Amino acid sequence: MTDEEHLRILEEKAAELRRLAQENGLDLSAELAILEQKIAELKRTVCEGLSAWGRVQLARRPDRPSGLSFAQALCDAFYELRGDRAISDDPALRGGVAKLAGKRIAILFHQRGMTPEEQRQARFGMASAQGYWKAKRIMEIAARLKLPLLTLINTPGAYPGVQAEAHNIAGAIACCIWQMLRHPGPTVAVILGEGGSGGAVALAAADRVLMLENATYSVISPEGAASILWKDAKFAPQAAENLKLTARDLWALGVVDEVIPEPPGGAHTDLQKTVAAVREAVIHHFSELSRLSLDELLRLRYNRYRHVGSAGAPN
Amino acid sequence: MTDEEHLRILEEKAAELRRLAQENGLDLSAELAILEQKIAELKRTVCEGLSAWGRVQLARRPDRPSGLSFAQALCDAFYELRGDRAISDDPALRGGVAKLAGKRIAILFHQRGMTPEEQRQARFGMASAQGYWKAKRIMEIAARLKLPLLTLINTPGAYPGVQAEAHNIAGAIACCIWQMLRHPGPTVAVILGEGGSGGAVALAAADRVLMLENATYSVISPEGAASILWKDAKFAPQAAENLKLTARDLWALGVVDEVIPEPPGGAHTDLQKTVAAVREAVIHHFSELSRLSLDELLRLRYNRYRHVGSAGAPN
Amino acid sequence: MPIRRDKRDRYVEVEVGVPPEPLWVRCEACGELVFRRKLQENQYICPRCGAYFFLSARERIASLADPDSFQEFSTPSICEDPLGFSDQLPYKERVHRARQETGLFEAVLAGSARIGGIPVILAAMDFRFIGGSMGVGVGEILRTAMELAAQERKPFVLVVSSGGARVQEGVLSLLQMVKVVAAREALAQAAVPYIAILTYPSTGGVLASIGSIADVTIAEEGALIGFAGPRVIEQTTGERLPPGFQTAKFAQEHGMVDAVVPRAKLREELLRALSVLVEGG
Amino acid sequence: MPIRRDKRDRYVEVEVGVPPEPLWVRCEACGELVFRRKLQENQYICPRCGAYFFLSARERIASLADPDSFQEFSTPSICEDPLGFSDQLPYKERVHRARQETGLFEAVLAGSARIGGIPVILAAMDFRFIGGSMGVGVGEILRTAMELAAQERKPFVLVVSSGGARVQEGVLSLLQMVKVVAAREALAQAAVPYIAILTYPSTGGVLASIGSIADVTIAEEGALIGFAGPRVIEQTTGERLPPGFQTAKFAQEHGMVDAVVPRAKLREELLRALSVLVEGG
Ligand SMILES: [Zn+2]
Ligand SMILES: [Zn+2]
Repeated sequence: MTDEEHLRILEEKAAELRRLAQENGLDLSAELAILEQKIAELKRTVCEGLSAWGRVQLARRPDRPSGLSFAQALCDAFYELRGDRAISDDPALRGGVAKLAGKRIAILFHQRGMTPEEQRQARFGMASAQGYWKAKRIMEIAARLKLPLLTLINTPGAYPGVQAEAHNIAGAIACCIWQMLRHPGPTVAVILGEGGSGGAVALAAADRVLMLENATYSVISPEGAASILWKDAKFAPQAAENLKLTARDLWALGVVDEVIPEPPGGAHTDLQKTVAAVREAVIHHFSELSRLSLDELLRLRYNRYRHVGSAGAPN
Repeated sequence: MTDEEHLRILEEKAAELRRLAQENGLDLSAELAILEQKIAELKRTVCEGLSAWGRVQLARRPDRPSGLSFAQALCDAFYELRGDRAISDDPALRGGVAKLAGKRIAILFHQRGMTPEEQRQARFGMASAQGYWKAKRIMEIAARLKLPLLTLINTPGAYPGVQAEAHNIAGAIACCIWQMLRHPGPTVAVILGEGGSGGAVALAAADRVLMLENATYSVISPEGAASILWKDAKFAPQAAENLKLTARDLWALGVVDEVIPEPPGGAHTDLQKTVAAVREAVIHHFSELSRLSLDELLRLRYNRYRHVGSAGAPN
Repeated sequence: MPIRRDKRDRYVEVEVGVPPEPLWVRCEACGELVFRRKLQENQYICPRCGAYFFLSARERIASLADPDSFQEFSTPSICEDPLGFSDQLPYKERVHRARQETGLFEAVLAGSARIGGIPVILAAMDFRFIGGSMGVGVGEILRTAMELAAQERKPFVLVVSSGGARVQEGVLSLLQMVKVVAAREALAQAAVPYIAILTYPSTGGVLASIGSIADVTIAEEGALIGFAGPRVIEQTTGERLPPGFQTAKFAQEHGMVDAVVPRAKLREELLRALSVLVEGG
Repeated sequence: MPIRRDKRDRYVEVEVGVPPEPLWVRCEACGELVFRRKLQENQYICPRCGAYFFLSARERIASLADPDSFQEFSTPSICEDPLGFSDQLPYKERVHRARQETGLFEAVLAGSARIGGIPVILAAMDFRFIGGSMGVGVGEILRTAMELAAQERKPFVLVVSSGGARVQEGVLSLLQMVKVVAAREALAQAAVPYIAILTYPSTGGVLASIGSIADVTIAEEGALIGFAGPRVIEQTTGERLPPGFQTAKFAQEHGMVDAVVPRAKLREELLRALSVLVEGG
């Protein structure tokens, strides 16, 4: 029996105990306490022992924190801005202006959708050219109003489609990176679930890059890497291991500034706790960044990206 | 017989004389000189005596100086930039980088086309949303490379079409005006033929606005004004008079900085001379503007437009 | 109010007689005769068919600003009739009549106000005043309002209701497009937010300048949003217009606006945007 | 050169044997066996059917730069195999082989050069080197080249030929996209012009960063220009790809490039752009 199966059985037992207690007016709190402690331990083991491939599965859960509901829970208030002003509005990449801890920010995030209908509409979080053109537009508004910029990343990647190509999705992504690098204020990116290649990096050229413990950030999906390099998608777990796509690996590589711990069992098991942890981390980094002058901020940001992987770099 | 008819007859006679002289080896230079003097006088009369409506006709001639060939004649070298990077490329509004009197500039101009096929393609110089999005893009390149910006205007107006609306032509025009107002360098606009409403003003928010003698610049076509205000398009000549759309009227109103004289008979009768006159005027104004600091330039530009029509304004 | 009917679409306006105001007005969308007070109570939306009647500038401001918070700016000094224009009526006479009929100095009314307690500079255009067209007067009022907003660091809110440029002021009205964009740049320089509300109609030179470059753009459900008029498009291009062309929904589908909201929720929506856009709160 | 065949379209590559080079190569587009020297003389365009063979970085530079003007930069110091990646072959071994086969340090070759007498910084990517993919090495070479161009105020010219990011360097290769855009911003800050030439293939992370944000973008006639590969698009969306999808012409029709030119005219076109973009001249 795997730890995960064991965990499921224990959780079912606890649920039954609770039902029994309620239906029959019994006090089973002692028994429940023991059971719950075991569950908590097991959850920790499950997450800590996860392979890279296991984390990929976790990061892809549709109930991972992300999207509109997460942004709304994170912020005190949120006003959505829609449309790229030239073509259409992309439901897979959204954003607007918000208040975080009483301060104004601009925010951008991928929307994956949880129900099949939402997922279809949002293309499972794969934003198209129009999404990235909109993101660039919102970044420009943020620059104009001198707002710090927060991005929440959870996407399998940019949308591969004929219309996306026809509207220059590559150019839109490049312009997002460029605009983020020029942003005249602090920028923080948080990878919440999947950080899939170009579609993720378009929103990740930030002063600080944070990752949830079980999030991934990768140049290509493990399946994609496996079929290109191993000529067989079955090697995906091995590719995942090699790609160093977990939060801890990327923290060790110096790509990520902070790994935000998830509740035992994963972020989806306790969204409120996850929101609180992300919130605290984001506020902390914005507050640190706000102490820098604009010149310093830009200089540090440029240096951070100018030296990724060069011999003298921290990794 | 109108002056124009008279002029045509004299021109035909002169052509015949020249043919006779050549075919028969005759020296008819004395006779020709007299005839040519008469023609020149008549041309002057024709142009000077033109009503506003007459100038509208002249400004609309397909052989008016404008478009690619005029830009090429005006500049020492021209490299065209195409495409709006998100939708398509509009053949009715074109531009790029150029050299004028040895100096680098960015240039934008309407293309009307002279042959029916060209005219159809360029929609008679009515640029669509994509044209103005491209213009904005080229203005941004000019800003990045710190190039002075020259615009050559000759359009009946922006294209009224379903696709133009779907791609937000109003927003594109507004963004052009905005970008021109922010341009970090000297800007000169020359109205060569028709300066038709929003499609013209999108490229006319310049430090200096020049007009060819017989060009027009108007908020609406005289026909449009006539059918709205007189409920009958036949009142177009009267509307033209009322609209104060001629170069001299607009110069008197303080809207235009310089009226560039045309060769007798109109700009189309001697394109080379027209090019030379425009070139000289443009170089003169760029050279004046280049003496200003960027702060001064922007301050003067803002003041120019902030006070159009207010009681204290020069008009 | 004068009788004004726009045949282009289903939006209708108040049917009037001589002052004092008539008790009943007819909805052109459904033909219903509606009791005037009932229409007012229903925010000028036909109680039978839901068609939007347009609002005057004062009605609009009353519907958005906190009660008694609006303080009108003094009228600017402008060149009246700068071209000496005359068509079937001298332009001066048209302006005179519009002033009498609307009680307004020009096609836009601006002042300081509070919305949900937040201090703003608020301007609303009035379609009854020569089609809400922008000439020197409108340009000056908007410029002054925006420059003050920049100076006092108060958000600028503009409700657009305009057929475009004021034809009778020729190029001077065209140049108001540049003027208001220049003033909008002053807002940007001061990092002051600007919210545009597009209503029926938001067209022509006003849309192609100040109407399209706000930080937040909200469309009222009954809005007409487009650069060129449907007739001009049909005549020039011979194109058939798709259903719903230039409606608020069309603008939304093509990425031009941030939200489309019914009239009854406009103030709430505006307040939501404002409370995020202003510091503190 | 290794045998490399891309089945996606009609573009073909040089058929090879062991060194010394084979005398004949086969055009996969038309099947013709072409005498190697003749192919070279024809700028690697099939004399029979006109299909474009891709150029190596050295061939490309030779075709664009003034003779003997190219001075290669020294190789950067980078983390080799930063992830310790291994698939069917250890990544280090792949790099080693690519270096041996191409004689290049990485998938891009950069240096100073003159084009029609104009001093430039010139970089060309080489598709033979692990598909022209961008890892830390390519990122560093491009960054150094651009920063030098900014410093010396020389135009930067980049010939793109890349399948995208270097998978074996994981996120570090993804972050090279940010690195090269940051260096491109350094060019912008110095008001130094940047010209991109898109050839076969210009795709993935290279197109979605440095390939798409030049001041002037020229496509070679035989280019393939697109973010996602055709197979990925078909598999993910089930869409049928339109004819001519992701060709240079497609890019032009959708407003992504300033010009499309045949290989024989590329140098001339580049020179035309450069001579306008540099001061004096
Ligand atoms: Zn009704
Ligand atoms: Zn062949």
